[in-house]
Amino acid sequence: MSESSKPATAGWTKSELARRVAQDIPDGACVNLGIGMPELVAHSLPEGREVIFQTENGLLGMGPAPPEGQEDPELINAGKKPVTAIPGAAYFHHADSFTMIRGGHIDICVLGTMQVSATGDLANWSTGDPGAIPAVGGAMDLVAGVKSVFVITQHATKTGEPKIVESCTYPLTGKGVVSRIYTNLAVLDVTTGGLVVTDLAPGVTMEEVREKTGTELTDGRQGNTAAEPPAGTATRGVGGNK
Amino acid sequence: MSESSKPATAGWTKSELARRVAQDIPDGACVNLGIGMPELVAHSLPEGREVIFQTENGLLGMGPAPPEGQEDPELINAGKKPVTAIPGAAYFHHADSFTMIRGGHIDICVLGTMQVSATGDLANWSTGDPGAIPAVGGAMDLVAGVKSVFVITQHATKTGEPKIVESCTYPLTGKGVVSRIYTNLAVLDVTTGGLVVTDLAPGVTMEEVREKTGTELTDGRQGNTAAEPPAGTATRGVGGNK
Amino acid sequence: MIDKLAANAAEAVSDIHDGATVMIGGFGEAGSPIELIHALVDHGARELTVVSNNTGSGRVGLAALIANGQVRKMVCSYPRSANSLVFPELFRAGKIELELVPQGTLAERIRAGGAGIPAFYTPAAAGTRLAEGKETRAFNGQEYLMEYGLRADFALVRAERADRYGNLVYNKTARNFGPIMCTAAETAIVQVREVVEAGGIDPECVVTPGIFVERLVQVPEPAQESELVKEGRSYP
Amino acid sequence: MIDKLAANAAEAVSDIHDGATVMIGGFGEAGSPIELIHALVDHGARELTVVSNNTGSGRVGLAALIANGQVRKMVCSYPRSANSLVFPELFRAGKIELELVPQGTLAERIRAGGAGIPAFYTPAAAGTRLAEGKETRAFNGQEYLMEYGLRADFALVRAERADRYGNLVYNKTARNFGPIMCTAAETAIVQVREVVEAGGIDPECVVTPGIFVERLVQVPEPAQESELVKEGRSYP
Repeated sequence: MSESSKPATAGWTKSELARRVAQDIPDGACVNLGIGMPELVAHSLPEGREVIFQTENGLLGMGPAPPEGQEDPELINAGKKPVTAIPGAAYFHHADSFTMIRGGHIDICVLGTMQVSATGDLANWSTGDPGAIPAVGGAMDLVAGVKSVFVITQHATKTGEPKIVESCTYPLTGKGVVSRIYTNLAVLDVTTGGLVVTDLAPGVTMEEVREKTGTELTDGRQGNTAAEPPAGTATRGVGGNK
Repeated sequence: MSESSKPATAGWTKSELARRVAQDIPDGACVNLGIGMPELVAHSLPEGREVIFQTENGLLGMGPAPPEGQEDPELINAGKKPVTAIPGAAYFHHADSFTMIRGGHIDICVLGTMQVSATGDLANWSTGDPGAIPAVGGAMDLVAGVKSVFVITQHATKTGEPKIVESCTYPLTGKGVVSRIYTNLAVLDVTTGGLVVTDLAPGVTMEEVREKTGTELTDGRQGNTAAEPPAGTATRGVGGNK
Repeated sequence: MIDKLAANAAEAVSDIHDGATVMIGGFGEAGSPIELIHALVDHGARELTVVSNNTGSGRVGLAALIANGQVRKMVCSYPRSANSLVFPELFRAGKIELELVPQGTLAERIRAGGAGIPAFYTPAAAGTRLAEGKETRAFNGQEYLMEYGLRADFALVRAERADRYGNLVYNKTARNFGPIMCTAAETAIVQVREVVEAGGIDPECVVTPGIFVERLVQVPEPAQESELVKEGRSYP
Repeated sequence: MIDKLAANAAEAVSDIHDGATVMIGGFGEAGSPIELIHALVDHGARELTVVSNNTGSGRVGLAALIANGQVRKMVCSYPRSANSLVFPELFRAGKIELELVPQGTLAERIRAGGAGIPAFYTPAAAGTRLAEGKETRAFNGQEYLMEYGLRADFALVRAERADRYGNLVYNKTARNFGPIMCTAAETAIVQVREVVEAGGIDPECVVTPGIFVERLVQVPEPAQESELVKEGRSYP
């Protein structure tokens, strides 16, 4: 009955994954996006949905990258890349920025990760390698303060190791901080009862997800508690925190 | 040898006292003035001296009261009286205001008092009367944070009780916080060795000051440790914290 | 489209529940959101804990809310002033509680509440009667009090101008507690004289970024508390 | 007359002593006071503790100060980035110390230092390796770390515009750590593009009130760090 013989390329592409995350960001939300893959989410919002982006280096109402040649080195995002400001933006200093973050005023942050555990522990800042230069930035403040922490990640590492694990082996960014995990294969909610799969990418089966995950999973897709739905009919039971 | 037979009206008037205080405020200082007699100090600065006044309700660069009819109920001082703003003023919120105060950024505050002790304890917010409505305002923050706290006060109460005492009987505003006391009779420095008289008002003697003071005093006037100088020649050894 | 503008003050305060903690901006009348307070009087929520620097004057605004018996407890720094009649009377009669907080500590507690800081240390009030019952700790040989961050269910604030996102600028010393109260309340309700288009406020000059504001009410010509008091008015 | 304008950057940094703690503004190159840093390289003070979000890039600005062996210890949140070469090399060689602080904690520690708050509690980093050796405390069942306020002998900051009192406005996201660093330093030294008359900055839009600024230096056309790095320049 295993479907693991399906091609490993099944699942969402990076841009599909970004759209899948964006779908769960409600209208009017304030969102902070981490560096890298999370940045794709900004360009993937459904038509007509207004979301406000905060960047911790001091801008609420961050807009897209400027056209080439119009970059301003004093208007950048947390990844130090040039951005723009929308009409209705506001600039502020770092203490005020982390008042927003630590004070619970940001609805959602979307972060990349190295590992995430069954209890929502996040490890995304250091390999723990003694030769590495430790650098944490604002990640620990974000996971401690933002209302919902979404992780966006490949389900497994390039070498096939699970990134979703029973317990993180890398140094933690925060304990029990992740609300939901979006991978190329599935969407998983972090619950007090462990990880619950609420959505599968087209062509992906629960078996495949389970095989590539380092901890137990519950099948929480609508109408399913353990059994597989017919391929392609996975319903999307997750509507964000609207 | 007592000179206590002199008229009780000897000493500085309120406006002379305000000028005496103002004389010790150095050029360029940032100053917060309490409500009441301290407010007179703003109008008593020597010609050519530029002093910046802060009011804790959110204005740095407070100017004098506006002409009648030009009062703005949204431009007031800590005593809730209409004021003006000088060119180069800045408005800010209360947390930033007390960053200035608690953070040691204000050079001098001038406060009235009910009692002040030999060790610089200040009591100026409550009689401790159980029927009184307790109200503290910003006094405790000011005395805790401002670099130098000057007290301006009548030397004794209307009924002749000393206001400068060995130990305060009224509830404290702060412990060991006063730097200098200006009264209608004398200027006194608070030192680790107790109170030191550094200046006398014209026509006032050390004996008179001692009689009206509830704690021991050292005569620290220039060239005098115990003896009286000839009347009118008291030198002013105090130059503020220039 | 994000638009935080409510139809009117009554609608804006309609979900303030009995027993709520409500921060009310203003230093005396400057910055006091008088129309929002009057709407709260009409609304009638009771057993409120009100955090505000003063207790109002005459029988309008905050004093009217207190006079109407809606306030169980005041948290403030200066509950008496020239025209403050209502609070002293109820306080002496034992009908209202008071938590007296030094003004800078009050401001910092509100700011901490908004910034996710549960507690901090301050030198203000150390060694005084207001330190009684509080935890103290020495840093570098000086004594400090531990104070807790303060949060509220609602804040009622008055500002000068807003855009639909809730970005705010204030007017002169009417700014006072408004910006920090917006950060510390679950629901910050702000009355403004003017609402402008998004982009109508210079992003360098925004004092309260819209993220801290949930509802706006436009009151183009707010009443002046001192005028009402002078006229001997009372509310309702 | 109050006038905080210094003749030039060299004069402004001339009393920075060996062993001083120096806060340096900027998030990457945005807001980095490159001319003041280069003046500090020329000045030569050594054994510095530098508080700054990053460690500079290439061999100019903050990276040049580090490369010149003047920095004993860095306090920062993110000491590596695309073009950060100097710090990693010295750090691996054990020639420079690092105190790694989460970015929000760093900001709050600086803000606390400037506001007379000796310590506060934060949830950031609780339960992580960065909590090791730190005091923890539970509030409402959640774990927090106690963090200390951070002060400095000097701050080097870049702003856009100033008046003679030291009132400042900044430019876009170059604001970042500047305002809080000005509050936390005994001597805040600020380079600005433009100096205007007193009253030339709207008092409603002042970001850093002049009370927090000790010295100004006008640098009408500051160098752009990324351009210098692209050109392979090094300082001196």
